[in-house]
Amino acid sequence: MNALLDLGQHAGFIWAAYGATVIVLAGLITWIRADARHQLRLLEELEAQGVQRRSARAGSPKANKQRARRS
Amino acid sequence: MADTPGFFGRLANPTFFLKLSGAVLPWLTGLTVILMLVGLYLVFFFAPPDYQQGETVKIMFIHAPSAWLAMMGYSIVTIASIGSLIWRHPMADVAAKAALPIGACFTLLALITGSLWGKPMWGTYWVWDARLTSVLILFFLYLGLMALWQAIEEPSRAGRAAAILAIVGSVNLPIIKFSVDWWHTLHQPASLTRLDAPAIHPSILIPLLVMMVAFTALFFVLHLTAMRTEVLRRRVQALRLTQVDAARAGEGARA
Amino acid sequence: MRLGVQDLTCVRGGRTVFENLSFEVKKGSGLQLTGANGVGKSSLLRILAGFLPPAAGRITLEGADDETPIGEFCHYVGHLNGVKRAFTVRENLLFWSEYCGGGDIDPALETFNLLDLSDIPAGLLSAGQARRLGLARLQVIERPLWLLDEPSVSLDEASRNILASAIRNHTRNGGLAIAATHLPLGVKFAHTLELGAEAH
Amino acid sequence: MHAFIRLVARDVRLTLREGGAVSTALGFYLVVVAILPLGLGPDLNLLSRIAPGVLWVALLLAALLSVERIFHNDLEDGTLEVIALGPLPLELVAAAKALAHWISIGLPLVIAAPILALLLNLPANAFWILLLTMVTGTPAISFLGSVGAALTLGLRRGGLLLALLVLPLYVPVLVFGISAMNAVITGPASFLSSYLILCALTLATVVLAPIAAAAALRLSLA
Repeated sequence: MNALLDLGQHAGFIWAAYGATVIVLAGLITWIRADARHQLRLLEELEAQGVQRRSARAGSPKANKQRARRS
Repeated sequence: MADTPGFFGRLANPTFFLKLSGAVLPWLTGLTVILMLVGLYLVFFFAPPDYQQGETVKIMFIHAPSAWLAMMGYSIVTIASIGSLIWRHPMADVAAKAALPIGACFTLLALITGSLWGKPMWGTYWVWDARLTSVLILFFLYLGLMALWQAIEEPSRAGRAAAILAIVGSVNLPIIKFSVDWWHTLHQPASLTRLDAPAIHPSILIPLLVMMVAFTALFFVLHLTAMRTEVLRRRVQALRLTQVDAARAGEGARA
Repeated sequence: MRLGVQDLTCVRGGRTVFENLSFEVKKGSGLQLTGANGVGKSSLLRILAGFLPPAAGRITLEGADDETPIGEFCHYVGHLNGVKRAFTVRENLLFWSEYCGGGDIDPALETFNLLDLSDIPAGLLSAGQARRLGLARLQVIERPLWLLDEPSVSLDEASRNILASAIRNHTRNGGLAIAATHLPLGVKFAHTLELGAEAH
Repeated sequence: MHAFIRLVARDVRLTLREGGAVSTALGFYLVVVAILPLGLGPDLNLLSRIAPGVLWVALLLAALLSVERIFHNDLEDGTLEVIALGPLPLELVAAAKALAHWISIGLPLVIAAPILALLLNLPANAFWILLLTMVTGTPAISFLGSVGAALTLGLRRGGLLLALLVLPLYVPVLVFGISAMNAVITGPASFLSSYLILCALTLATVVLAPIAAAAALRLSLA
């Protein structure tokens, strides 16, 4: 563990650089995971309310063919 | 889009992408963690101090990967933008939007570690070194893209507008790099040492390579996760639209 | 000149506005688009004009070579008049005539009775007068296909008759006209297309 | 080609008739150049050393201020839709409007530059080079600005976003414009090399920018 101690007189900057990296990356990782969980929760809530996705519904027989009615 | 059966064709289908990325992510995350630990061990216990800079060379082990990911991130955004504009690949917008915040963070890291590295070497936190200045301008391009994404509500228009800007930015980036180098040599006081990686002795090269791969793996873990979230966000949006339509149809029927 | 539309699908803002729409408009006839608001009347007109790319389907304009986009064969009259407030009435029409290669502007000024206003900056015109100036360019520049989106809005009774007779002349000389409108235009359209008619 | 000239002439006439745009840009240019010495102190040799930089950066900001209106007014009153259906492809329409902006606003700013240079005690031999580099560089500023204007068309506070998008792209023009000027004033590097690169930048921008601007216009017309 002695290598950790004698980082020369600029040890402060080395730790500052690594510290900043850890902080920024940790922030990025938590934000991305939080965003993922949030969207997942929203999706489950919506699907719980029985809102069907169009591609799920598109299979339904009533293909809404649009007929031009001439009057 | 022609349903090219090739890999990219099937990747166009979000559910296939979710299945594929779901399988890859755990392994990739595990690999990233291992690489990070090995890298850090090598950096702190194996790499010798540089004859000139002493221990501060350790900052290079995170500055170089961050700068590399800043550039790689922007190339991913550019490739995805070309995919979105020319081949109208549905997942291209998702890939571009997901890569932006991650690329911007690594650019920010490159700037922070670069200036912290500069202080012991030149006594000032920010020296208008040619490469650091280019990375700074790259950071502005990232901010511009993210701001454009947020400024336009409608996702498909936002995607295409950001794709156009990304391509314009990528055409300009080498020109900006060239002009900043030109500008730097113009105002270069002879004594200033360049921010070069010191002599690549194997004992420094190996930890550097390990850290590079570790950071790149981390980038892709984050990028894949962000893309999955983006797919879910679009599904939530689609579901909400069908909810609105169903409600409107309901009102129509009652009115 | 015959306009053919096959299986047109329009997606806007992630939402399918209409699907598999097919119709045709023969030479010298008009088509009226009806249907509730938001059912896609304006979107259909904007697709025909070439502003909005359709999600699927084909649009053909027989009698026109294929390279030039359909946009150069049609007039699109939207909710905005396309009038520069800083220019006078005459300057506005003069620019359209010179830019799009139209004819003399005086007959158009006369039909849309703007002659006595011709030297007044368009910014001072009333809504109805500005709307008439916007419609005057239909006569200045000869285009076979007219796409009219609520053309009679802010027009008084007299102006509406002017518009109606302009449309009638246009279709009589073999032109095509597609109009989306709630208010009656005073023109008997050969066909009507009800959008959003399929049962929900 | 006739329609192109017609469109450029119309836009120039429109800007001059409304007048406001030109005077605001000139006024802004004057204020920025006048305020800096107040900030940096009246020391004339300092001012003369930074004069090229101040004049160029202030010009960039003044042009940026006025670039937003290239498409905005025409979209608002519906003329853009009619022009889009005209004989010219959208790329040439974008080029015509950017060219009109350069003629009606870029050039007046360039003409004003030497006058403002007096405020900053620009060395006497630098006046002609100031005009030359600015005349060569400002088309690139208008054309790049038109891409930003097309991208931020119809957005609520598009002006600020426009500045963020376009300023990084102005860096090469700024760098080579000023290095050409410094080559004449202080003189180590050769003037011609910087100036020729500046010409190349402007030519490339004039050709490529309308393509991007037209693609962005199609989005806001949809």
